Amino acid sequence: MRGYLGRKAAAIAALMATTSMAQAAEVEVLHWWTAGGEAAALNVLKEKLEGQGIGWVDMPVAGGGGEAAMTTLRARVTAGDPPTAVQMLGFDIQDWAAEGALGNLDAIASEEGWDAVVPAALQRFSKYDGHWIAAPVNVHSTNWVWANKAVLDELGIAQPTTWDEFIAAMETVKESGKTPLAHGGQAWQEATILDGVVLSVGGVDFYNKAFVELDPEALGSDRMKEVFDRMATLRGFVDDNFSGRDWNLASAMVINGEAAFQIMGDWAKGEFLNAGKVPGEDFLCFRVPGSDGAVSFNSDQFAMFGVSSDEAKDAQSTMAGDIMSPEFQIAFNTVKGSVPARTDVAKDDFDACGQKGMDDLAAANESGKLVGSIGHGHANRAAVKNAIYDVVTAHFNGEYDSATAVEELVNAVESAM
Amino acid sequence: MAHLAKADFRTRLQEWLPKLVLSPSIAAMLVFVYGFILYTLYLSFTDSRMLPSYDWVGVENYVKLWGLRAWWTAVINLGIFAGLYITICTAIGLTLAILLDQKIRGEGTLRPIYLYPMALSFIVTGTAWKWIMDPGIGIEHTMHLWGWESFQFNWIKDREMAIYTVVIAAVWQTSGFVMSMFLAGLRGIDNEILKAAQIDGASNWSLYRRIVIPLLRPAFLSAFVILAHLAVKSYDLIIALTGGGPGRATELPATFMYSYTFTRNSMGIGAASAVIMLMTIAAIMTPYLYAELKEKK
Amino acid sequence: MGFLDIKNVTKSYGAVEVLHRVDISVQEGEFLVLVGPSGCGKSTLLNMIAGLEGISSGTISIDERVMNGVHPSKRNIAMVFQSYALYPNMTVGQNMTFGLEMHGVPKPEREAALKDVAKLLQIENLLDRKPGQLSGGQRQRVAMGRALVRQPDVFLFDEPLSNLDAKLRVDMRTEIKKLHDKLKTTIVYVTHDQIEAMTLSTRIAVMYQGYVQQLGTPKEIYDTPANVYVATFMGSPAMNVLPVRVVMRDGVPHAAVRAQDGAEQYLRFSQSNLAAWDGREILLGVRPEAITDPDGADRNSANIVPLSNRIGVTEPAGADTFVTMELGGRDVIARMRADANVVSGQDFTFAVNMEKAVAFDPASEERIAP
Amino acid sequence: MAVADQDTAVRTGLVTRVFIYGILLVFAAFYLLPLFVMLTNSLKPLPEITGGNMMALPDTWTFEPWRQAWSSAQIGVEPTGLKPYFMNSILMVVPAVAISTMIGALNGYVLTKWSFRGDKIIFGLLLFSCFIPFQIVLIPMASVLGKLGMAGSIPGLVLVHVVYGIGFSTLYYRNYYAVFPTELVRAAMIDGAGFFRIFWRILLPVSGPITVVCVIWQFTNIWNDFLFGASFGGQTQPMTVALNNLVQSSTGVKEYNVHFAGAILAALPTLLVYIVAGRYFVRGLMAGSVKG
Repeated sequence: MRGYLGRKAAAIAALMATTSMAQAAEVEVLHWWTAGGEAAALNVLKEKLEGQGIGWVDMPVAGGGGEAAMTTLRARVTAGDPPTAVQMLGFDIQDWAAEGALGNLDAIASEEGWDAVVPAALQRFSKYDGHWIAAPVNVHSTNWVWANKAVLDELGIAQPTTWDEFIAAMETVKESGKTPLAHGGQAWQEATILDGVVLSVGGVDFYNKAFVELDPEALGSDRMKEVFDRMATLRGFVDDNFSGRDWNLASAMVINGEAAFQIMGDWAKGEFLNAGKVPGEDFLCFRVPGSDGAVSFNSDQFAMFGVSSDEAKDAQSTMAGDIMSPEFQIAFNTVKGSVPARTDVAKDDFDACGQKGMDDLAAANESGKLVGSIGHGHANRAAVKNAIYDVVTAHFNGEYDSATAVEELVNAVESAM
Repeated sequence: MAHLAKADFRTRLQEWLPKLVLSPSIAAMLVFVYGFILYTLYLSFTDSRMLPSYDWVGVENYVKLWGLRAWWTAVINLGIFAGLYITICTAIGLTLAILLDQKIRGEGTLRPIYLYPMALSFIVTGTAWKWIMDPGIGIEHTMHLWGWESFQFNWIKDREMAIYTVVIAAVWQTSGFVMSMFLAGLRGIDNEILKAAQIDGASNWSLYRRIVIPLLRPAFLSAFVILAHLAVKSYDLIIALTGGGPGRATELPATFMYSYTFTRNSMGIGAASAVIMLMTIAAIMTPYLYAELKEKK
Repeated sequence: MGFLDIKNVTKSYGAVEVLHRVDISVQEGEFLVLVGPSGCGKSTLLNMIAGLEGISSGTISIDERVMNGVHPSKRNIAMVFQSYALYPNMTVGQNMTFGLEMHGVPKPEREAALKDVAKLLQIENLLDRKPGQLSGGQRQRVAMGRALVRQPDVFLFDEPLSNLDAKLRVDMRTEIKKLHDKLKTTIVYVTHDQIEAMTLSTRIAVMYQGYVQQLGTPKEIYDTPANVYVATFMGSPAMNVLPVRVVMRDGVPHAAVRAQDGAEQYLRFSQSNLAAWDGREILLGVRPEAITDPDGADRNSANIVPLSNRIGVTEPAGADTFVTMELGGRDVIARMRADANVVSGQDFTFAVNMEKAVAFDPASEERIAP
Repeated sequence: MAVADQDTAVRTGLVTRVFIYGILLVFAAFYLLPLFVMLTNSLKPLPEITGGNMMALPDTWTFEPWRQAWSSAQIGVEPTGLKPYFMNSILMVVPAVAISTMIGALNGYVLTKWSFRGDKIIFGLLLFSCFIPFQIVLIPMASVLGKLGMAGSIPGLVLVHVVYGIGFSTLYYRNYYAVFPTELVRAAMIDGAGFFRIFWRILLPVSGPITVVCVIWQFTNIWNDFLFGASFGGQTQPMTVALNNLVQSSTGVKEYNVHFAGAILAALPTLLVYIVAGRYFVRGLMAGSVKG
C-alpha cells in the first residue's frame, strides 16, 4: 500500500517539478522573520519581486534565532531540495559555501558594483573564494545602550561617555530603587553584552586577537579577566528575576521606566518606537561607553543556493539585485531598526538613532573598526561561538568567578576549534 | 512442509498473506529505525560537522563528549529528572486513580481534566508555563498581589532548582495519563479477590497495600516504560520552559544532542551522544521486552 | 479404506515430535472419541484434521481425498469449539450462516438452512440475539447449529461440553448422541472426560504422550485395556492395579496377594496362559465393580473368588457404597450394593469376579491376559 | 457499562470523602491552571497583559486576538493567520492516523493470530522502534525522502509519521488481540473466511475500544509534531510550525494575547479528541494495553 503511495507521490512530485520549472520564475525563501514588523518589511521585497514577474514561495521557520530554520535547511539540502534563498548569519554562509551548496552572484554584483558599496567586513561573509554568494540585507550592531531619558533626567544622570561614568550612573539608579540594567538571562543576550564589554576593555585590536584570531594568549590574558570582572559588575546591576526573560521584556522595563539601561542590538529600537517613544526625547541610544568608534555588527544575508535552470538563476539574481537596491534597503531597515548594508544610501528616512548608526558604520568601515559580533556568529564559527556562550553564561549566572571563567574560556575555545 | 507443494493456490496464499502483510512494516522498520541507528553509529565515528562526512576518526567523538562539562550536566540532570519524574508521576497517577475509583460523583468531568495535558504539546503550553513559573508575573507575583507577601517561588531562576520546575511541568503533562493507566488496571481487578480480602478482615489501607497495588504490577510496568522513554526523549519541554537555562543548568541529553548536531555544527559529537542515549534506552527496554516476549507460550 | 483416514501422521514442532505415527481409520457415520489427559495430543490431532495445524508427515484424507495442505474451509468439515467461538459482534442467525455466506451460498438457501437447523435445535427464538445475551447451554446449541448448517462430511468437536455445569453437560451429552443417531454424520470428538467417551462413541482412541494407546469400541477399551494407562484412565473409580505373584495351585494360576493383616490369599485366575508367569510378579487389574459383597456378585460369572480383608473407609454414594481397603500394599476400591452391611474397621469377606480380571506385564505394563 | 460495574471502592466515612474530593479538586485546579492562564490572557487586550496580573480575569473582554490569530496574524511574509495551516495539518493527520492505525491493527492481528517462527523478535524490534529519539533520524530521513521524491510534501510527512507511528499502534493492537480468543479465528477459517475477511468481519468489529486509544495517541502525537513538520513540511507546513512562527518571532513585539489564542486554536482539535473520546480511553486501556 505504501509502495503504491510512494510511487504515486513521486510521480506527482516529478510532475510538479517539471511544471514549476516551466514557469520557473519563482524563488523559495527560507527565513525566520515570521512575525510583526520584520515579516511585513520582508513583504516589501516580495511585492517588488512579484512586480517583476517573480513568484515568492514563503518558507518561514522561526525559533531560537534561526536555529530551527537551519535545521530545516539541513534537511532540505540533504533531501536534495534546497530553497532558492535562505536567511543566514555570518559563518553559516561560509560553511555552506564550503560545502559547495551555494550559487554564484558575481554577474549581478559586478553589474551593480557591490564591491564598492558594501563594507569590507560584510564582504568577508558575502563572498567565498572571491565570488559573491549572498546578498546582505542589513547591518545590525550590537554595542548599543538604550536608556530611558526620563529616568536619567529625574536622577540627574547625563549620558555616560566612559565606562566609569556608566558604572556611576548605574550606582545612582540602584540607589533610587530602580533596576539599573534590564537584561534577559539567555546565553545570546549575555554574549551580546560581551561584544560591547570586550570593545570597551581592549578596543578593536584586543577584540580581534582574542575572539577572531582566537589567540590563546589574548584569551587567557589579564585583560580577559577584566572583561569578566566588568561582566560581573554588570550582573550586579541586573535584577534577580532576569533568568530566561525575553529581550523585549527587558526592553519593556526600560520603556516603562522600571529600568534605566539595556545593552542590546539595534533591533531593540523597534520596541521603543512601537511603544510610541521618540528617539532623543523619550529614549537615548549610545554606544557602550568605552567602545566609541568601534561597531560590532551582525548582518542578515540571503545566501543563494545552487539552482539548475537558467530561469531560476535569473530569478535568483533578480532577487539579489532587489535586496541590494537602495529602496529596499531603506524600506526594510527603517522598520527593522538596523542600517543598510551599503554605505551609499541616503539617510533622510532614518531617525536619529538610525542616522547615528549609519554614520558609525561608515566611520568604522573607514577606520577598520568594524568587527563581527561574537554573540551573533560573526566573529567565529558556530562551535566556537557556542563554546564562548557556555562560559559567558555560566560566569554570568555565578557558576565561575572571573579567573576560572578565563581558564574555562581558553579550554572551551581550544576544544571547539 | 513437504506437502505444501500439493496445497492449492488459495491455501498457499493464505499461508503467505500474514507475512506479506507484515513485511512492509518490517522493511520500513529495518530501514527507518535500525538502518538509521546504524547510520548514526557510523557518524559518531566520523568527523561530521555541518553535514555528514565519512572521514573515520575512531572514538575521538566519544572522548570529547565525556570531556564536556555540558554533557555531564545533561546526564546528571537526566538522572535527577527521570528519577523524580517517574516517581512523582507514578505516585500522583496511582493516588488519583485510587481516589477516583471511590465512586466519585463527577468522575466523568474530572477524568478529561486530568487527561487533557497529554493532548497538548509544549509548543502550545510552554509560554503559559514560563509565565506561571516566572516570579515576576506568575504564581509568586499573584500570591503577592493576593496579600501573601512572603511567598516565594523562583525556582526557574535558580540554577540549583530550575530542573525541578521542569519536573513539575513534565509531571503536569503525563501524570493524568498514568492515572488512566492505573484506573484501567484497578477496573480490571477481579472483584471477588477484593471481597475475599475484605472478608479476611483487611483494612482499607492494607487492602490496597497488600492486594490491590501488587495486582497492578502490569500497569506499573507499562507506566514505567512509557515514563522512562518520555524522560529520555524530553526535548520540547526544556526548549519551551527554560531553553536549557539558567546558564545550561537544565540541559538534558536530548537537547544536548540536538544543539551539537544542528546548531553547533558538531554532528559527530551529536551522533555520539545519540548513541549513548540509544544505549540507555536499550538498557531500560531490553529487560521489559524480554519479559514481555517470554511470557506467552 | 475408511471415510476419514489418518495414516502414519506425525506432528513436530521444530525437533520435538509431539504426535507419533497415528493411524486411525474412521468409517462413515462413526462417532470417534479422542480421549486423554491434557497435553496428550488429542486436540493437536483434531486441529490437523481440521487443517488448523500443518501435518509434519503422513496423510489425512476424507472421502478418499488427501487433505494435506487443503485449506480448512475446503475440507467440508465443521467444528464446535470448547469456548464455542461465537462471533460476538454477530447475531445468532448471522453466526450460524456466516460459513454459508463465506461459501457463497445465496441468501434464500441460507435462510432455509438456518430455519431447519434452528428448529432441530429448538433455538428459533434466539436467532436475533447476540451471543453475549445467551446462557451457556444456549451458546452450546448455537455453536452446534453453526456446525450443522454447513452439512459437513465430518463434524469435529473440541471438548464442547467442558464449559457447562454438570447437569447441563449430561443433558447435552444425550442430545449430541440423539443428534448423531438422527443425522448419522461422521464425528470426531475430543474430550478428557472418559464418561463422555464411553457414552457417546462408537469407537474410542485413548491417547497419552502423543501416542494412541488403544483404539477400540468402548467395551473393548473398558474390558480389555491395552495397558495399565488405559486401564486406569478409563472408568470411575479407576481400575485397581496391584502387584501380585503368580503361583500354581492345582495346576491353575492364582494371584497371591497379602491382605492388610499380612496373610497371603490366593485368587484363582480364569486365564490359563498365565501359567507361563509362574512364580513371577505381575500387575493384577480388577475394576471396583468386580469386588463386591458376596450377595452383589455377578451370578453369571463362573469364577467368583472370596477375599477376606479389613474394611478401611466406606463411602456411600446412593446407588452403591464404595469401600477402600489395603491390598498388596495399595489402596483398593470395592463397589458394594448400597445396603451391604459394611462398617469401617471390620473384617469382611469380599467376592472377587476374577473372570473380569486383567493381568499386565509389570515391566512394559502391557496387557498379558486375557 | 462494565467499567461502572467494577467495584474497587472501599467504604469510607464522610470526613474521608470530603478529604478525597478536596484532593481531587486541588489536582483538577493544578491541571487546569495553564489552560486558564492561556484562556484568560487570550481574551485581554495587550496592555492589560503587560501591565497586570496573569491570573486576573480580563477587564475588557476581547475576541480580537482570536480573530487575529486565526486569520490575520503575521506567520510568514503574509498576514494569513493560522487558517491556511489548519488544512495542512488535517490533510497530514487524517491519512497518517488512518494508515498507521490500520497497519498497526493488521500487524497486531498477524502477530497474535498468525504467529510464526521469529514473530516475537519482530515484535520486539517494532516495539523498540517506539523509543527512538526523532532528532537522530532527521538527516538520514531527509536523504531518503529526497531520493523518494517526497521531500517537502504532505505524502512525505504522512510517510514519516506512519513509519514512526507503527510501533505504538502495533503494540496497542497486539496486546488487545492477544486476549482475543484464537478459537474465533479458527472457527472463521473453517467457515471459509480468508485472512482479510477474518480481520474485517471478526476482529475489526470488536476493536472499537483499542482503536479509540490508538487513534487518540496517534492523533495527538502527529498533530503536535513540530520537528518533522518543520523539516519535511516544505510548502505544506502543519499548524504547529505556523504556531511556532507566530510565537517565536525573534525580534519584534510579542503579542501575547494573540500567541495564547493561537496556541489554543492549534490545540483545539487534540483537546476535542480527548474530550469527546476520552471517556472511552480508560476502557480502551483496560482492554489490553496495560497488560504486562
